[in-house]
Amino acid sequence: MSTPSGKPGIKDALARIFSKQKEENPLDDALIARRRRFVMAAVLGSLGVNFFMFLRFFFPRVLFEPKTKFKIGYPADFGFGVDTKFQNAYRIWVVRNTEGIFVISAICTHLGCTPDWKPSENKFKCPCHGSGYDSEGVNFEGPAPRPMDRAQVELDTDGQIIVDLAKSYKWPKGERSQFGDDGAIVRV
Amino acid sequence: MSDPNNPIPEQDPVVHSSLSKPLYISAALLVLCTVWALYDEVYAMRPWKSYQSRFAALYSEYLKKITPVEEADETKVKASGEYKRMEQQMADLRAKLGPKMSEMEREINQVLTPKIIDLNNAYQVLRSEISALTYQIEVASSDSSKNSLRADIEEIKKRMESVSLPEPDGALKKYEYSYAKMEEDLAKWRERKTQLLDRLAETRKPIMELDEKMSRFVADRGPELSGSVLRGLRAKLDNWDISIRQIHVRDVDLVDRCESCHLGIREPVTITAADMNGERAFTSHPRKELLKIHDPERFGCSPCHNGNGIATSSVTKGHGRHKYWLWPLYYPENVQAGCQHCHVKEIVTEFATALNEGRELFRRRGCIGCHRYEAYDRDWEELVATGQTIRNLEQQRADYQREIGVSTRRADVAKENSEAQRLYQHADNLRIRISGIDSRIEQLDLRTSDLWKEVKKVGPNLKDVRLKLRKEWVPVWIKDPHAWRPGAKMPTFRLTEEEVRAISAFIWQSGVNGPLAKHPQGNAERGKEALETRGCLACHSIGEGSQQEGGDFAANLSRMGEKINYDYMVRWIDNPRQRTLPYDPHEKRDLTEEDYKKAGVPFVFDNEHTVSPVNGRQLLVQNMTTMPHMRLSIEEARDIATYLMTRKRASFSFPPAGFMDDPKLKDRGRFLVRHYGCAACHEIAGLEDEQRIGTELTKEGSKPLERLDFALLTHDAYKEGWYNHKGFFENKLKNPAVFDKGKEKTDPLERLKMPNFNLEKKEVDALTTFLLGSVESPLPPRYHYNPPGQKQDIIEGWWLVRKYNCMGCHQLLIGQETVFMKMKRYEDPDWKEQRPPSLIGEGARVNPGWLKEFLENPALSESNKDRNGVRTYLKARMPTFYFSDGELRKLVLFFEALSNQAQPFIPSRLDPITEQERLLARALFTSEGAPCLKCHATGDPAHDARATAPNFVTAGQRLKPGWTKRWLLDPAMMIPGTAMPSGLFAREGDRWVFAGPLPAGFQNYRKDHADLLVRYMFSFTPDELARMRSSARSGN
Amino acid sequence: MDWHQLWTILATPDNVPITLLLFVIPFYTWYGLRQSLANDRLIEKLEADPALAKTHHRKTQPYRPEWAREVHVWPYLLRIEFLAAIIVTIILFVWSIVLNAPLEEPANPTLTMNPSKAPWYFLGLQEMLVYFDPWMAGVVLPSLIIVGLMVIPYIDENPLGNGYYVYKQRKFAIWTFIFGFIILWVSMIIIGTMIRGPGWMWFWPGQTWDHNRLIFEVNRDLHEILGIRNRWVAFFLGGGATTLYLVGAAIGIHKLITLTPFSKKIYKRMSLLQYVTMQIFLITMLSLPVKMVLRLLFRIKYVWVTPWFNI
Amino acid sequence: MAETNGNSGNGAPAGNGSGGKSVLTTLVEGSKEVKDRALKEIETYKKPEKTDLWKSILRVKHDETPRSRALGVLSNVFLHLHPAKINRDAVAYNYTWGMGGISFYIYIVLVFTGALLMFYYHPSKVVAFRDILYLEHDVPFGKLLRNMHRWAAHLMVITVELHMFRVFLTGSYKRPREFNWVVGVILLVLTLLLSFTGYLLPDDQLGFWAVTVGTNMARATPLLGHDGPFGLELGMTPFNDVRFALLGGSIVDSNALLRAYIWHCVAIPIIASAFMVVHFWRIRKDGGISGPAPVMLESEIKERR
Repeated sequence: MSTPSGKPGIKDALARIFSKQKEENPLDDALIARRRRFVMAAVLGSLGVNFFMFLRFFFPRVLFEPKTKFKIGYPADFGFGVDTKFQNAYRIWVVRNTEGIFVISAICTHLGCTPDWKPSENKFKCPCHGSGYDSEGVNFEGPAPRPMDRAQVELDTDGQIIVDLAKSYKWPKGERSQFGDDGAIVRV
Repeated sequence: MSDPNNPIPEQDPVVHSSLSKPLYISAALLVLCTVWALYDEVYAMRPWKSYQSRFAALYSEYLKKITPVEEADETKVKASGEYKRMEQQMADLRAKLGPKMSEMEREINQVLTPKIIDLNNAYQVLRSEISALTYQIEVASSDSSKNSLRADIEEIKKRMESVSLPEPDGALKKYEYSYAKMEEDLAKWRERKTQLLDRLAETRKPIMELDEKMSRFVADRGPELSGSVLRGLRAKLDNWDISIRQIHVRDVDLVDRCESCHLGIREPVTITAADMNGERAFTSHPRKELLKIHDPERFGCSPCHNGNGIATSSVTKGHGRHKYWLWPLYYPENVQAGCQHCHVKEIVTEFATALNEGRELFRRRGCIGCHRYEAYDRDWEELVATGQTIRNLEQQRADYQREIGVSTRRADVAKENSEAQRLYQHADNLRIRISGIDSRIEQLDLRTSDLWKEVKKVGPNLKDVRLKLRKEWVPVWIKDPHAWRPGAKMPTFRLTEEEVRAISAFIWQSGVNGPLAKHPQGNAERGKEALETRGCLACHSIGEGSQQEGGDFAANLSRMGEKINYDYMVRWIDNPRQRTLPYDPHEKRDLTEEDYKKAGVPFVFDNEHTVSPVNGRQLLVQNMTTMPHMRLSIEEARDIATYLMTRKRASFSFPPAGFMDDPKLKDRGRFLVRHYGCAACHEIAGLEDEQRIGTELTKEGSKPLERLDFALLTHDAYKEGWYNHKGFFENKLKNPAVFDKGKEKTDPLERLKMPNFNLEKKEVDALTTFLLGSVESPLPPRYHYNPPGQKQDIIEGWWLVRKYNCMGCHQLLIGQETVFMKMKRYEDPDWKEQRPPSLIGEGARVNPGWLKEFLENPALSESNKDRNGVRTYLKARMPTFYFSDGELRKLVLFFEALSNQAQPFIPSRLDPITEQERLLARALFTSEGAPCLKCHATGDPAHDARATAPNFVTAGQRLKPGWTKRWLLDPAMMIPGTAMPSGLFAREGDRWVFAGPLPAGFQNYRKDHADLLVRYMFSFTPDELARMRSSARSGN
Repeated sequence: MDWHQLWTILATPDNVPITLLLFVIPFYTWYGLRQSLANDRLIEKLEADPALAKTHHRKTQPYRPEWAREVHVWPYLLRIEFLAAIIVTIILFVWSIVLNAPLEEPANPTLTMNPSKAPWYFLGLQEMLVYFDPWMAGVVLPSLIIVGLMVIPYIDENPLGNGYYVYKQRKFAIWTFIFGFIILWVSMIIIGTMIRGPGWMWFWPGQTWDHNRLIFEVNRDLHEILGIRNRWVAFFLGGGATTLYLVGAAIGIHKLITLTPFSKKIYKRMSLLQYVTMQIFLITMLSLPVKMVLRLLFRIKYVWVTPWFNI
Repeated sequence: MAETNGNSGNGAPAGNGSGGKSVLTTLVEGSKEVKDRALKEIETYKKPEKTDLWKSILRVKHDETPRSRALGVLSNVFLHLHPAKINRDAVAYNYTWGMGGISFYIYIVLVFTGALLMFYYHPSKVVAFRDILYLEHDVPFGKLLRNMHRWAAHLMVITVELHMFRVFLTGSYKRPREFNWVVGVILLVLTLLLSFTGYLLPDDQLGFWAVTVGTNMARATPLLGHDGPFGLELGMTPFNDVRFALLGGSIVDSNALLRAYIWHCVAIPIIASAFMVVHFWRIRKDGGISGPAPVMLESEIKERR
């Protein structure tokens, strides 16, 4: 039964299965053992694959989330200072200063709450842990580790400002600020 | 129990038998089908994967192929001297400004910004401390504590903070700062920074501009795609990710994954199947301009094309061509059906030629007669509605009257004075309301008479048969119109001999016997000429087979002689709107002379006399035909009639039709006529307000398939794969009787009624497209094309343009062909001038007020109607359509809107022309160099015989100055191939001067010559014309 | 013969289970009855020879005294269960890959599919709706079926055939069940799936399901057939007929259960309550085929028309 | 290492004169010893079922002794439904047909697939239908799962019915198993209800009309339905009868969808599981599966007590 030459297992086993003649001795231990190993391997194997399927199932191929790219109007629409009119729609603030117009994504860099804009104190204040940012989103008090990130802004051919939340510009503590990069600000 | 045939085994089978073999096999199978499942998921059900990799390969291949070409001509452009010059400039600029700019940038980025940031941090800390204290002050109770807090703040403000700020070289340096100082410095530096930034921008400006200029230069002259774009595309392909491409419009939860396979659709490059070795899936959208006005990000694909936008697991699924999907992808021949989804109320939609064809057929071939379709035949529905409103208003009026009576009476007996006052007051108010109602009724009445002018029937008025037709011809025609005249508008009904007899009998006997003047014969030759040149052929065609010439809007006139009665013909040609008797919609009968006698009014009815002598309501005083009044002389009418009478087959004969006078047939006939809905297209005595007999088709396209009756063909349809809307419509249109196939219907009345129109394949497709598109739109109403203002005017206008076939004579769309253009005679150069004018830009050209006058009376004269008002030299005649006021309004607005003119039109003031300016202008007009008078009519008959352009006298009221000037400067640009010569004027500094030899006196005239002429023309008077003519004669 | 039609019916994914039933049910019926008959033979032998009856292990399975009377669940049972699990899994996988679960057009209250059918396992009920009013076919009969099934153990007083396949000892029980389960339940499902076409009309297999098909099917109530106008006469006539059936059926059934001496013995063991319950359920069960015959052959709609309900 | 130290300790007196060498040798010996042990241990790992870890998980030694075999079953939560030993013939497929077990297995499959499907399904009009499309087209294995859920449901109905058929043919419902038969019937009904409630969920024509017809029968319930006998007399209207209770409305609409969903995914599964527990428990308590029992002779019938 056992195959001296070549490794025993599936090949000759299959051969035996498909050979018409009945097994001489059903209790050939070697054979049984080999089969048992194969069966175990097969079953565990397919269970493994099924488990992979199970995991893959949770990652659909497409999503239906809102667009990250949108227009917010012409530069002329924005005066100096902080504009909160898009906070509800897109969770951003549009800020204009001497350098130009940029967009702060309204996410506290501490733990992701949405800070409030306090015009009277001319600062953003985070209700969760009291981080404070100045009117350009630069942190100066509270636990916030770095200024609030800025979304990419650029002028469309039709002269409107396009915001892309997908691309963000950071200024990690002690590192180079990306706020100056083109894309971080529209110089107008 | 030891039976020999199954002996008991030695060993216990339960314990000793081995299951290993079955286990072994099934385990193997388990592995197999696990693998199968994986394959199915990863590959078999995701065809788009292979599509995408294939596309990437082919596309990059293609890009590689075209890049060198494109880049080549880009470099060519860049090599051009001008570009080189600009590049040189650029270099110089950079050299000149570069150092200055970098200096400024250095200061901003290395000096100011870091300092500001660091100082700002320190400052913010102090500031927040202060603001905290300030808050405490605000909430503190006692003044003392407030003061102490204020003191603290002062403390802080005094406190010296040591701040280390970076030096330009990066080293940190300590500074002592007070709060005030901080504020001051921050302000100072920020100020400085701003200044610098501004200056920087200022300095950079020329560079920017030049750069802009250069890129535009390349863009304008260069290839379709600049090299940079191409490089971008190829880069995109290099990191190509294979994933479902999806358009998702949230607010209408629209999801389209079409672009997962059709990847080329929105590529900037124009890709054809050939470029992608025949893969039609990969071409770019064939009508990019459409995508421009329908942004896919907002409209997706499936709302226009149908199909299952979500599906990605197979092509069939994606195209929605599988069972149970209600919106299968449109086939190419019907693709424009998609437009109808949202462009519901239009009869002409730009780009959608086939669909327009379908809509027009639906109207012209009289489908609308039996099948209601929203937006079609509105005038008739409005007529009914108006009548209803009037009745309601009268009811309300009566109520008010009663109420007045009541409150007056109550007032008379009122106890308090105030109460009485109130009631009287109330009564008076009601009186005012009544007057309001009266005015509304008046308006509605006017509208009614309007509408009676507007409503038209597809077929002729059958009340006139006795006057009009040869009796024997009628049954022949009814039996099979297409046999007698191929391509006839009237469809062939499925009638038995008996039915034909009955119907013709009824028609004949219900005809009126009115007065009909006798006319002498005319001259056939002249008649022929007139028919061919007066413009009859813009709508009618004549000649059969290859000889056929003219438009298909109205009947073919060959074989007229066989059927028609001469005298009636003359009357008809003279004025087709002329009725034998007026129809009274309220009496529901034609009024006769007696009715007028009884009322003691003269027996006159026309557009001026539209009131019924019986009940004072509006009458129908003209035939409901679109054929206009050509304003021909009666002689000419006779000539044409005479000519038409000669149009007959050499030998023709009709079987005798004695039965037509058999009164017994009449009722049967009447029944049949109603059954087959003849009254939908024809005006028939007693059946004027018959209802439609067909189903409404407005939403036919989205009718569940199960409700379309395929009858016995269902299974063939299913097996042959046309069990769908398209299949149903096409077959039904090709042969309306098709779904009776195999049906056992003993009574002919049970058979499907729809007659056979013998449509050609093209027509069938057009109509199918139209019907397929007639659905409950997949998109919410706000997506429907229902534009405000002028765009709406355009929509409205097209309905009229179609209704009266304006495009038979005039060009309204760029590239559109009129019937005249197709006629042999008018291809001859000297006949080109005889073509009716193109109306492209008409709105910009003419004064709307004048336009209205003209449309109302194209002769522009009460006395002599037998002429064209403007282009007297044209043989073709602009007819009188007897437009209703409403129609006039719509048409004028339409033309104004087409060339988007401001509404209402306010003529721009021209500064008055001085006497010697006038002399100059006249001189110029009559000078040798200026050929104006060669073509333009002057009112001098001798001259006008040769004239091929309008008279100046009219210019004043007719034209718009702005347009006139542009026209003088470059007419060829407005109407290519016009006889008006271009380049008459040359630019000289800020003014235009006449290009030809100038007459004396111009040397010291400094103003714009074109302006001069325009002002001259607009101050033109008949006697000025006379003077000009004389000077012209003296001139030559 | 419209093979295309037949194929579409059989291959409709949702019908596959029925196609399966067509093979599975007969197989297992045969499989079970074969063992019953084997046991019958064994019983005969033992009845014939009491001595053997004393010694014999009384099973058809092979047995030697030295063999263990009991075996370990592990592995002797578990391995079988394991195998079964794998096989079922394979079946499910293949089935699910090859056939897609149906998804038709979005629900549309204004348009009813034709034919529109209940899920296959309820098609029996839907078929019953043809013969009875909804309250009967949709509510009373189903609940009676359930209750009827539940009471079986309590009315079956036959102590024999407990735990082994046998036919002779339980003729009546087995016939009744086979009648109820296979003849009524399963075959009605099959009729509902494969025979009932558009308009719930009767199409023989291979006959084209034609939506335009018209058939002459006027159903009249019993009294109408007899040409009785008067409501009350009709009422009592119907009542009479129904009672007639009840009595007739009762007698018939009684004859059946007391057919053989053995079944008489069992009958003696039954309490009155048991007997009555049994009668009720059997009569009701029998009413279905009776009504079917009346409807299909004699085109009788209702036998008994009352102001409150019709039967 | 501790070992080697120990050794060196032992060997110290021997190698007094030459400490360095002895250290070296001891080191060598020690490492050899460690190696041997490692090898020995590895040997044991080849048979994991012999290790303590294995025991700690399965609570039984893996030897072929009858005791541990029995324990292997009894002490395993998944297997303890079974007795340790059974009637030697009860393993014979031709007797059991195995339909009960298969039904249970299918039920587990259904619970599993069903739970997964719930991740992508919203029981509300329009959305529900969309979700099915999404399942098919962009959820990996979504289509496979849906198909499996549906076909398993169908299969389960069949197996359950066959199970009942077998139980009847073997007369296994007889004393002492009468009640378990009743439980079985209830389980059958629950199976049908489960399958039926699931039918509506895709919110397509198929389910919609099946449910419409199905629930319209309820309107004809005697006494409790507004169309049923004596319904009107008892003041039943479309808004207060059983049908309303089922649909949460007078028509099959979003409420019906939601109710079907809850019944299908929460209520009935819980009830069914409860009854299954009882069913299985009773099998054990009523003395395992009924047979194959030794045939009984007519002559042996005892008189009723």
